[in-house]
Amino acid sequence: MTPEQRDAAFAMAGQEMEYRVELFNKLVGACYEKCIDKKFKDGELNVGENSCVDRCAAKYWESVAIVGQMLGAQGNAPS
Amino acid sequence: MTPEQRDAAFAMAGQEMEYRVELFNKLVGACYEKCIDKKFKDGELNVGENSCVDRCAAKYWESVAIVGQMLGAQGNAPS
Amino acid sequence: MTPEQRDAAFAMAGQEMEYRVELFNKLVGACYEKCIDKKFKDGELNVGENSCVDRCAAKYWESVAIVGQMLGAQGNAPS
Amino acid sequence: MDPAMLDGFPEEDKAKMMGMIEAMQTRDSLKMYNNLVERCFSTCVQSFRRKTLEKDEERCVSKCCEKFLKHSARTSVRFAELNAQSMQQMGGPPQ
Amino acid sequence: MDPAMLDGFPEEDKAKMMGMIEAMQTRDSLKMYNNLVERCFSTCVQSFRRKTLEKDEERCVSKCCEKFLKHSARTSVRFAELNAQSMQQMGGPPQ
Amino acid sequence: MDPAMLDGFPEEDKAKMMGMIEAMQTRDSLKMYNNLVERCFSTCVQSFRRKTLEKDEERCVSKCCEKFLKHSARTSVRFAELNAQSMQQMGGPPQ
Repeated sequence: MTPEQRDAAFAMAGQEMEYRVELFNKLVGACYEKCIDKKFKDGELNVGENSCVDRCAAKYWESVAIVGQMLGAQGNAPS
Repeated sequence: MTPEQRDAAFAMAGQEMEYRVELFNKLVGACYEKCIDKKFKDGELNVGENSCVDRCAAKYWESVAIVGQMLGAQGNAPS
Repeated sequence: MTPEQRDAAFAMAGQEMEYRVELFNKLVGACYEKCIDKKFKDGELNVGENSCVDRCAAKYWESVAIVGQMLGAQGNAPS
Repeated sequence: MDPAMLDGFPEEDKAKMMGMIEAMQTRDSLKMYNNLVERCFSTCVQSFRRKTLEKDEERCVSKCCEKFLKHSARTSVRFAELNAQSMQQMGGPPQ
Repeated sequence: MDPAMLDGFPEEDKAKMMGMIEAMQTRDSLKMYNNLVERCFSTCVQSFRRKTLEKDEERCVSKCCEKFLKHSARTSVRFAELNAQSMQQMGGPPQ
Repeated sequence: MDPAMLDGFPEEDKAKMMGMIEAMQTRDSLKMYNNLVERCFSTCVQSFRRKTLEKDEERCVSKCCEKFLKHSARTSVRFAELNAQSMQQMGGPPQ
């Protein structure tokens, strides 16, 4: 590996990590809005919230795949 | 050009690019909110949406100029 | 100080600054939403808006401390 | 950025600048990907009785994405025109 | 990121990568801190007649924070599972 | 950041740090510019029957901008006071 290739590999790994972290953060934010009761009487998640969060995460993940396919089809897939 | 001046030129060019990309992204987001019907029966933009998008872009651009003048007048123009 | 330690010190100082700037920007945004009348008849802040902004800033600051304690208690304090 | 800006720079600087632009584009397209998912998910997915998308939610996410990309493409043409116009009129974009 | 990705790299590269990951984690936790304050403040604080938090506002900020952290922890377990699943099924995450 | 933090650093480090601060300030002011346009455009512009701003939309964007800048300036004074206060009380800002 030349130094340039190594730098490029580092940059790519960094961007991949940032993408993952961002994906996670957006999933957390979206499912928080969808599932969590904002009255905050209690600091615990109740049963309904817990199962909503699980389903929400799975559905978000499915949406990532759909959008990825659409971007790929249009030739602007991110990778 | 000294190496320091060259680094500074690179940094400035990078920030200028980031500003442009951000401007574009915000324009896209703002006009999407203003113009696009969110029922998504269809994947195409209709005539009304298309002309709304064109006018929205022009009006956003005009707003950029107004805000730029205001910032300049206050002595905190970005450049 | 070794060069590595110096680089680490720079990186930390940079992140600390970014955190401060971000904190300020979010405070400005949150108190703008809470306190400022969006009719924009006038370019001045009126008496009510001014005192709302002052109290809002103080309350935001208090909230930073509460959240910081909670994060600390959970062992994910940022520093 | 106007590539002419790079005229007169040594070759290695041009290469560095091109690398910078490329890295920025990769980052932006990944960011756009994440934003698009967030946007269409939030608009389209409302029920959480099952852990897979309903047929109409799936269709909505897909149409939302298609429509956003078309909107974005059209806007990018307008953006280039407005940019070109203000270069002519004022010797530069509003900044 | 899969640490196995680093196999075969010279030691100094691994150290550099680890430093990069660490810097990213610090930055993200500071960002998360700011986002959490903004989120809970905006939801919980509504009155501005005094310059200190009302008792119920204080309680709300604290419960909001606790609940968000629990939500985030649970989601991170689900996220890891979904990640692992799609690695198996498709040889990689959706990207 | 407290400039005193730089005491004892060699001159070239101080210069580097100052450069870092300057770059950050440029970036932040450009970001603020973009955010301000987005904010005031979204609040003030509602009609899309013509491709130029209506007189009252133009006035609204301008007043919105003026008001935001005044709000931001006032907040920055309060921010500095709160910072100074918590430095005294706790030997540091809440973090």
